[in-house]
Amino acid sequence: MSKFQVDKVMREAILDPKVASAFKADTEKFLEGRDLTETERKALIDIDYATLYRLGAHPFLLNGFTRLVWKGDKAALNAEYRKNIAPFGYPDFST
Amino acid sequence: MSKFQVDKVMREAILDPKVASAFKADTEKFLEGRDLTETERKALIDIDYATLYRLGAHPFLLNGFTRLVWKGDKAALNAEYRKNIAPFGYPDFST
Amino acid sequence: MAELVEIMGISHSPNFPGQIAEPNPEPAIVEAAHDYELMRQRMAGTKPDVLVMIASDHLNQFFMDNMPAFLIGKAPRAEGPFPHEMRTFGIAPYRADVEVDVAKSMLQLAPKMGVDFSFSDEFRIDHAFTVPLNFIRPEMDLPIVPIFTNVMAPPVPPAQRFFEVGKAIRRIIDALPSNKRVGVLASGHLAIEIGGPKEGRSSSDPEFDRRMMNLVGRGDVENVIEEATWDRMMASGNVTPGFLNFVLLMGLADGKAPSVSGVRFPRSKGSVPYMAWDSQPGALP
Amino acid sequence: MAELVEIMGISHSPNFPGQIAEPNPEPAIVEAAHDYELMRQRMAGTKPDVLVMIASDHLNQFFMDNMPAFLIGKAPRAEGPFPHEMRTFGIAPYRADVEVDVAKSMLQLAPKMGVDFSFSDEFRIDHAFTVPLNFIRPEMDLPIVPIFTNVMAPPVPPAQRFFEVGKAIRRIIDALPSNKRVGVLASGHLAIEIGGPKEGRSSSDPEFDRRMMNLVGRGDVENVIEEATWDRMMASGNVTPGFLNFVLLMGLADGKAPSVSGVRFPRSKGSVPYMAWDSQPGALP
Ligand SMILES: [Fe+3]
Ligand SMILES: [Fe+3]
Repeated sequence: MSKFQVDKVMREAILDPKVASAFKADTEKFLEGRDLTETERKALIDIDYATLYRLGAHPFLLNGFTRLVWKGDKAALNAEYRKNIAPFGYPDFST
Repeated sequence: MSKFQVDKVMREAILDPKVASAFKADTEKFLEGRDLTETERKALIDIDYATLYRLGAHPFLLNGFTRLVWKGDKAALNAEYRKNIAPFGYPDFST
Repeated sequence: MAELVEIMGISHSPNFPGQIAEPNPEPAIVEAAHDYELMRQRMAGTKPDVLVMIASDHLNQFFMDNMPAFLIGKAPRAEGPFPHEMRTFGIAPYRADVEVDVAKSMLQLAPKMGVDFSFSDEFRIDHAFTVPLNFIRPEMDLPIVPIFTNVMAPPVPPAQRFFEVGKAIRRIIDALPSNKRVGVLASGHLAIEIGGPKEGRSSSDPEFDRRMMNLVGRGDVENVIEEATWDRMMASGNVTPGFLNFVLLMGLADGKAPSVSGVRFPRSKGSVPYMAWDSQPGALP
Repeated sequence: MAELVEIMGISHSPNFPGQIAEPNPEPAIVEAAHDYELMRQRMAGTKPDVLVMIASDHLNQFFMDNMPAFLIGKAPRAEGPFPHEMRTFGIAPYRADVEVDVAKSMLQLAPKMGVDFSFSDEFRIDHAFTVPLNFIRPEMDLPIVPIFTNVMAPPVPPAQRFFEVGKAIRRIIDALPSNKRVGVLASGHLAIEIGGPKEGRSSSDPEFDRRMMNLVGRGDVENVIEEATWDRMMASGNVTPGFLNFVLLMGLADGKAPSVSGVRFPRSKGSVPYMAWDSQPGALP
């Protein structure tokens, strides 16, 4: 359970464009040494927001973070985001 | 009144040897951009611990910081420290 | 002894300034903007010397490595919002002096009143402060005392505690050694969801909004505390606990009903509430 | 319901381990080391499942940009002390699991008991935790719940508030949903001065030390609270407020006198106190 570590990565990227760039440029390297589970690490690398949501990432951070680091079409993301997380309801996001 | 800023400089140096080295290598440069009064800045540059004490620097931090960055003879410092701050009694060190 | 001259609560929606600035705002936005202009006049009319501002940080300033439940800021200046908030929402900056002496006195008095504030000598204020301040005091000429509450990082204190802390802040203001005129401005919101499945363009739970504003309007503390549980607020929208800052105001007003309150329901984005307790001499509870 | 099996307070002097390790320690040091060995046996004898550890941070972890009055740590592991402390004092590291479930439960229960804890998911513990833990639980096999108090950065909560928070922690432990055996260990000190004109090799105010340990030993809460003011403690030595963690213990013990307490006065460095409240079933207050 390393929800705190996932939230921390997302927040760092939101607060600092340089961090966001470093995250986008080489996510695996960016995440080195962080105390994440393999599922969390993979979800961050894939920007698999639905999995991060399911694991209890803070939804407020996840929302901003996903839009910030998304590499695909942002209009498509906006259209699909809600649909893709809806199956997971409201996971506990307390750390 | 920037006691907080003085305390912050001292604490950064105590916690991180690299910061202490940077402080010692070029104090004026290290202090650039920090919101200090001229008296505080000069006292930090001169490691004028008696003045810092008088101004209400946190005595616990001042104690460790002075010994850390002192360039002169440390035995002499230990002998004189108490004597040099004694005239100022107990300044309020709340920030 | 200080004099409490005004208690006011409004929304801190970072979308609202942009909604107002649109070429043809929808009627509910026009009405809400009018409400807020009346609130500005109301606060100005009480001629406060200092504004105690109660709002939340949105994981910008404070994080779960050291998350305060309640914190008093006492650096000499307060500035905000954060750069990424200006980029995202296009909202205006705000800058105010902090009334450091009052902040320090509040911090000194708090333990006697049973509240454990954290304190900060170095902070920024995010949109929860800057948006309401830009509405209520666009002149930026009034010193503030910022009080940060945790409504974002669970475990968030329950409504009962927000109410009690509000009551304690009231007693702290009453006991201040200065004879300043103190206004209180809190920001929060009603039902709202961000990054969850219910996120949409209007309130995520208009029924919650109507119910709570009805209870607030009647000064019905008991039912607000019973109903505004974490689970109920989450069911209404995952950022809804911002409502708790208004519960704190009910404590500050000692459970009395506000003299004015209301809420607008734009189709675009969440609902826009306001509430204020009478500032006539002797009329405050 | 959890069972409180032990309440204990000892010094966290980072000099004490080195003083004991000297080839020919002075008699008071030998006696104090013996006291602490008895304290270790005593704690072990109560067979706690978890240790609630109350201690202070020395501006290492928490600073005046976000200074908590009282904070619960809930990261999965606690490690310390800080590298510069190991360099300065040659003290040993400590590592313990954090009993996260208990930490979270305490945090959930606290607002009902009237305490506003900050919380942390990422922290180190400094010598105020590691030194006592290395004495009392050298095996490092007992999970802890670290509670940090502010005794370093004024305004520090007054003795009255430390007492009340201790009482609240007692009620929180009693209300824990687990049936664990809970030990409490607090660290602090008596009169001591660092970086001030009175700094010397022994206690900066032996009279204060004797008086306070006498009051603690009698369970005389009223006089402790009346006498252990900020000004009186500052006059005794500028780091003396570390004493307040023992006042918190008096609250935890509900004002009862400890079953054992005492203090040694080495010529080298500050005095070394200990105190413990009976752990026999039914004997705790
Ligand atoms: Fe908000
Ligand atoms: Fe200490």
